Amino acid sequence: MTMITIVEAVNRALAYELEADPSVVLLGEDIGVNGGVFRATDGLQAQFGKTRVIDTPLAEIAISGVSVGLATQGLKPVSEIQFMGFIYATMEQLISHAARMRNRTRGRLTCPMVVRAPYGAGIHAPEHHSESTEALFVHIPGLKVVIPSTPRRTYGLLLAAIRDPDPVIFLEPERIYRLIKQDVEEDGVALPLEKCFIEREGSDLTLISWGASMHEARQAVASLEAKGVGVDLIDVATLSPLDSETILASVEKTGRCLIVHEAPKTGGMGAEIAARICEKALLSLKAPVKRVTGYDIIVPLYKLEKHYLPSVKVILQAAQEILEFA
Amino acid sequence: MTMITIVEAVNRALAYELEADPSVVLLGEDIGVNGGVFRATDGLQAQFGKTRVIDTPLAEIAISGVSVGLATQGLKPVSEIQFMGFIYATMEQLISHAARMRNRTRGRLTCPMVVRAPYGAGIHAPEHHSESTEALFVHIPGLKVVIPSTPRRTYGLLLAAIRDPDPVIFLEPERIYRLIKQDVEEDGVALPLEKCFIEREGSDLTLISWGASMHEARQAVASLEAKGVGVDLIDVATLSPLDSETILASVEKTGRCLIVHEAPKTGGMGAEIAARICEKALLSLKAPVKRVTGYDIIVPLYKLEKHYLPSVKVILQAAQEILEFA
Amino acid sequence: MQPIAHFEIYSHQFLNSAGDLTLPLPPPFHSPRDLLKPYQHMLRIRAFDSKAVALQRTGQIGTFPSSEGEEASMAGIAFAMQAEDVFLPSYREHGVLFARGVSMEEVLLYWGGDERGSNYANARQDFPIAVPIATQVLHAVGVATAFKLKGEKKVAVTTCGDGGSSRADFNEGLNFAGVWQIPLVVVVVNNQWAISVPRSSQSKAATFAQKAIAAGMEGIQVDGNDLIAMTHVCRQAVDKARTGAGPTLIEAVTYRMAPHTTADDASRYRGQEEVNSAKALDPILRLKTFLMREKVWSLDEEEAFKQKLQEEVNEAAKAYQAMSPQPIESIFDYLYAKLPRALEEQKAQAVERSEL
Amino acid sequence: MQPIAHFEIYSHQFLNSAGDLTLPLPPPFHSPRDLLKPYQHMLRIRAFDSKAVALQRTGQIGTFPSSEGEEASMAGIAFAMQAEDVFLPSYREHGVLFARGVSMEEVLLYWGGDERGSNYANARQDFPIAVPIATQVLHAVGVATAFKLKGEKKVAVTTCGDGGSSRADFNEGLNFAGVWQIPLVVVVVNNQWAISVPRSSQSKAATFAQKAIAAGMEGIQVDGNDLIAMTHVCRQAVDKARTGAGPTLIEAVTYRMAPHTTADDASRYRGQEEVNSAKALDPILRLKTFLMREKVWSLDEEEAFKQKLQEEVNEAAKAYQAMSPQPIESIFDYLYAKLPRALEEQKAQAVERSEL
Ligand SMILES: Cc1ncc(C[n+]2csc(CCOP(=O)(O)OP(=O)(O)O)c2C)c(N)n1
Ligand SMILES: Cc1ncc(C[n+]2csc(CCOP(=O)(O)OP(=O)(O)O)c2C)c(N)n1
Ligand SMILES: [Mg+2]
Ligand SMILES: [Mg+2]
Repeated sequence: MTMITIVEAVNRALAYELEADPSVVLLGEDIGVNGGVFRATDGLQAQFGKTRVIDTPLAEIAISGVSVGLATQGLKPVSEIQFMGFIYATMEQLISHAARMRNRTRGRLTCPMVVRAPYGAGIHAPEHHSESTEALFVHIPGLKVVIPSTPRRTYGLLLAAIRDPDPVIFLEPERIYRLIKQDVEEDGVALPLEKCFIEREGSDLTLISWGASMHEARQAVASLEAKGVGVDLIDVATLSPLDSETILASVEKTGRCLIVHEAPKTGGMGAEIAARICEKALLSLKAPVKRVTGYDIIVPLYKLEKHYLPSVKVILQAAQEILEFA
Repeated sequence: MTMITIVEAVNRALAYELEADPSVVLLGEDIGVNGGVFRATDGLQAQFGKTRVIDTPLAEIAISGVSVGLATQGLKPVSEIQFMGFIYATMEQLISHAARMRNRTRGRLTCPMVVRAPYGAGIHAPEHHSESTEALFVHIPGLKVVIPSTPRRTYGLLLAAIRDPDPVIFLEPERIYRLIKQDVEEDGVALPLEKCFIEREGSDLTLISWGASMHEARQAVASLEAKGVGVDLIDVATLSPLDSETILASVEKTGRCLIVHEAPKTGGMGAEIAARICEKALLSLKAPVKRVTGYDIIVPLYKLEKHYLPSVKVILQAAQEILEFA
Repeated sequence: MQPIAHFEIYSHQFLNSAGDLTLPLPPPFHSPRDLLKPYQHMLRIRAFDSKAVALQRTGQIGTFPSSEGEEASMAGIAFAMQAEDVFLPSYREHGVLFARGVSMEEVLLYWGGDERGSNYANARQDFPIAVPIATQVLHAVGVATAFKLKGEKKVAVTTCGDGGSSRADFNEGLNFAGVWQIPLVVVVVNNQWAISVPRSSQSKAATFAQKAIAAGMEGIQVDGNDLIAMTHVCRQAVDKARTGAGPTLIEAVTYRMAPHTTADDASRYRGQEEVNSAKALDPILRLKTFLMREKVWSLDEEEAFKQKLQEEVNEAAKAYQAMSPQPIESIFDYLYAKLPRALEEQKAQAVERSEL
Repeated sequence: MQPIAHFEIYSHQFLNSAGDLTLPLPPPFHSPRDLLKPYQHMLRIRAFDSKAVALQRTGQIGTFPSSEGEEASMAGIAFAMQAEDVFLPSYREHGVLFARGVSMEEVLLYWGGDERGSNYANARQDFPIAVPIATQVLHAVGVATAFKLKGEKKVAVTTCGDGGSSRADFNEGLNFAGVWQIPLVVVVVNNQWAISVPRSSQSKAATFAQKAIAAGMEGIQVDGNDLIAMTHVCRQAVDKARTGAGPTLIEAVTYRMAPHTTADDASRYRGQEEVNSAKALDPILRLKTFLMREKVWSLDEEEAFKQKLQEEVNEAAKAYQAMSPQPIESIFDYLYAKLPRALEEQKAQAVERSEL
């Protein structure tokens, strides 16, 4: 066991599965000798060779379309899109083909493939490098969407994503890529998709988040607990298909719910979670379900970026309002 | 005044604005001599010439990217994407450029442009011709999203979209393109964006829908009214920016709300509406907010397509459940 | 000013529109008799197209794209491939699929709005029809890359239209294929029209074959109405790919004799004279003239064969019509390998609601 | 087998890497003296790059892409254009922007994470930097199409990298430009690298100039380290476009001497020897040699000029650092012409929360 970061956990999961399953191939821009711009694939080409870890020309549509072709031939392509801001070009191939190849051929051809992309704001990156549009993929039937928030979950969920027989969008919170370290046993054990993680338990409030925002959510929970407020802290992790049961059970217990995400509010994943709660657990609610999210604006360039991201203070303020609601 | 259909209203609005504003240009596949596959642009090239109504090569990324370039030069491009199923290729240009050109240049360069596309299922069309993924665009700050449901609204809202100084996605419900006729005064008067239409008023239930689903919603309301149930029937029309005030005021009045849309449920626009209601009007609610929507699946090919679309019966069933909830 | 790169595009024809063989019969053909099978296949495609259009007219299938006039291109591709190769069609190439073992009934099912039509009983690796234009080219690059990575001596063959050559997937795909030197053949079926957009408005390139130059690939033009040239050129490209010598782009010059689909009214954008002149180039006519002149085919045989074809297509139509519909649950059953818990409720609802 | 299309790609060089003029000085240059202004501009670009890299190292701006080695390509493009033309850069072409009237301070603001950096006080029609690779090529097609539709005698000039040439927007854009014959010049700045991906892995095409053939356009290669050839070829293409004679693709062959950006460690993927050999082709060095030999420039003048440049960049840096930040409201104020009612609440929240 070694203490590793989230980005190292990505690397270790990829290495494990490249070793364990000869049908796994990685492809993407600069993932080979350069090891990816975040070094997520560092050393993998040296270890597994150029036919397993493939640098592509600069073309995201092609990366996604070629992955579909590879996947139908029994390979398991794991592609990297350099930043989520460059994932939009892949949407036609993902929506019109990857997500529905199995359905359109009644199971004859399938797309076991993973599209990895670092996502999110807060690293003082250039323009177009701060996107968190996971909700776009959640709305597409046939795609699974996974966002880890700790090294251990990264390792286990990425293994699960690669082993999944269907396409998975795997978004990596670049802001906390190196912020958290955990002992991760490199045992090749996958964590279940379709399951939220309850990180803390408490009976006063349900706080739901995922990805990089979990970092602020955890701080907020620590501070609430210090004041004696018990919080169910849920890391959604697999956004699609969504584990409503875990969420609903928690809200039925606490009656109060706050959802935190960094994506713009309107049409974000928080809306779906709130809508499900209000459809299935309305009578348990003791206060309105609140969302603390990014605003419905373009993420500002880095000088004002911090005003976009939900802060611990804002989360605490919203939690307070929910707790005081009577 | 003439009785015209929705698709004719599209044509009349385009003709009016081509005449009134020399900076308007139409571009798209087969929109010229062919008049578009649905004939929305019928006769316009003959009337306004090949420099105003431009057939493009077959390339949607280019149509969207070229529109951005045209728009920055003081033209007002109105492009047609032949079916919404082919709009995904435009997403990078729309999200990364059209939606944010004004913001990134602090107002120096702007994108007054409209992207029109027929959308939706139910016309026995081939594969990939039945998409209703309006929610993807609603989640993008900087884009407006408009979906008309009557000839008059089509005419007025399309004029408003063309005149809007910012990019607008204008989705046309192909299933009801020729189903409804209305007297439409061709007076060049735009209807306001940012405003929902209250089509019927009543105090027992708020029924919210848009686009082609309004057709079933209207039938359901007629049948409810016949039974003495008063319904606020709201045609959202402009999905983004959303007119929450009208929706909230209605729900505060009725306390019961049903949202109907044909897009898949998870992450659909219904989620955002439900979430806003539960955040801002929770205490008015006498029953859970329900969504009757398409399922979270690929729209089936046409033999089973009808099982995908929300039917009048299903709407009535849900309405009944809401009304009986105590 | 130094010349640093030089390119030549060649066009291939063996059988001219009058049915004269202007060059010796090339491989894979050894004698005129070898042409009978592909000729009959061309007749089969045309018979199917007529039937399918008739079925659409009577509301028994949905929108349908006839391939009338493109039979030689289709047969040429089909007879250049081996069974273990993978074919990735656009939407007008049922003529290739038939030769690969896909049944007429399956093709009717597909256009009749039933997903089972893409679950080919044979040709299990061949791709379903691609409606989003040119997207299949990238799948073909992926399939061919898989062959190369796995060391399999197979070839991926894909088609796209003149219109399709304008799209991203075609261009990005060729570039990948060039860099990776994969076993791939891309055929641009240049039938002069993309719905209402004529070839001249689609690209300023003098040929579609030269699009290969951008990718450092070989590009060849061929008379797509000449079965002999089509088969020969495609076979050469497929063989070249199989030996690891890299990808090829082939432009098949042909003509879409029918409207774009049954939903299209071609009279809005093209004159009958143009269609009539194209008829003089008909791929079936010229091969028939040649085969008759060579005395390997007769009017009687033609009559008898067409009779048989009529029965074949009628039976396919009947079998299609006799199919019981898919159960409602099927709309959920193939989306994922295992239905997510989250969808169970919706699936139950769908079944329940169908009984409302 | 008939040859039906034939293409030749030429490469242009006037000033070789030893600083020898191997052909007579071409227009727009009449005498060596005419080269001083672009030469000085090249020095200016390099001085700026050093300063910007230094500012990044000390945390005063964010990630920054140096253009070291590409100065002749930049100056050549800039001096081929007229003020009323529109330039659409990728992200490494501040060297062109400076000549168009964009200030160093604005470029620093941009890379310093402030949107005002794209609100150019001059060159109001020029585009902001495009980060999503090659997307600007389509904007340029749109801008050029607007010129043609409006009958304006202006030209759109855009740049993209060797990497960018693999992308959809580049390829779809060229095809549109060919069909529409618009006043457009696309320069592929082939600096041999796309981050860590070498030119040889980017495309099998022998030249990037030949990508034009796919679009039926003229394609020209030029020594992008030769200011004279660059300016000459670009000017010809711009003039041609202005007269309505159609678009041109120019491949400028140069070398990215610095890492991809300040965030990149180029030693991971390329050796120092390669960079050293590229230094022998330095565009500034060879022009300096020539100008000195022609006695229109001296070491003293060079010293003095560099001194002045140092002051210029220092002042720009100071002005940048002295800028007061944008108010928080600004993150809402430019998204739409008029703030939608729906956003008023969020805007108020943002201001309020900043005081938490
Ligand atoms: C991405 C996409 N855009 C638009 C369409 C609508 N459409 C269907 S066929 C067609 C024309 C295709 O022309 P071509 O590629 O030449 O093939 P052909 O029909 O001639 O065989 C168009 C525009 C589509 N199916 N996919
Ligand atoms: C669509 C997109 N994909 C990926 C990236 C990440 N990225 C930034 S620069 C770059 C390489 C570009 O190489 P090239 O086009 O040759 O330009 P150069 O950097 O050499 O000037 C990549 C992959 C991006 N900015 N946009
Ligand atoms: Mg065609
Ligand atoms: Mg480069």
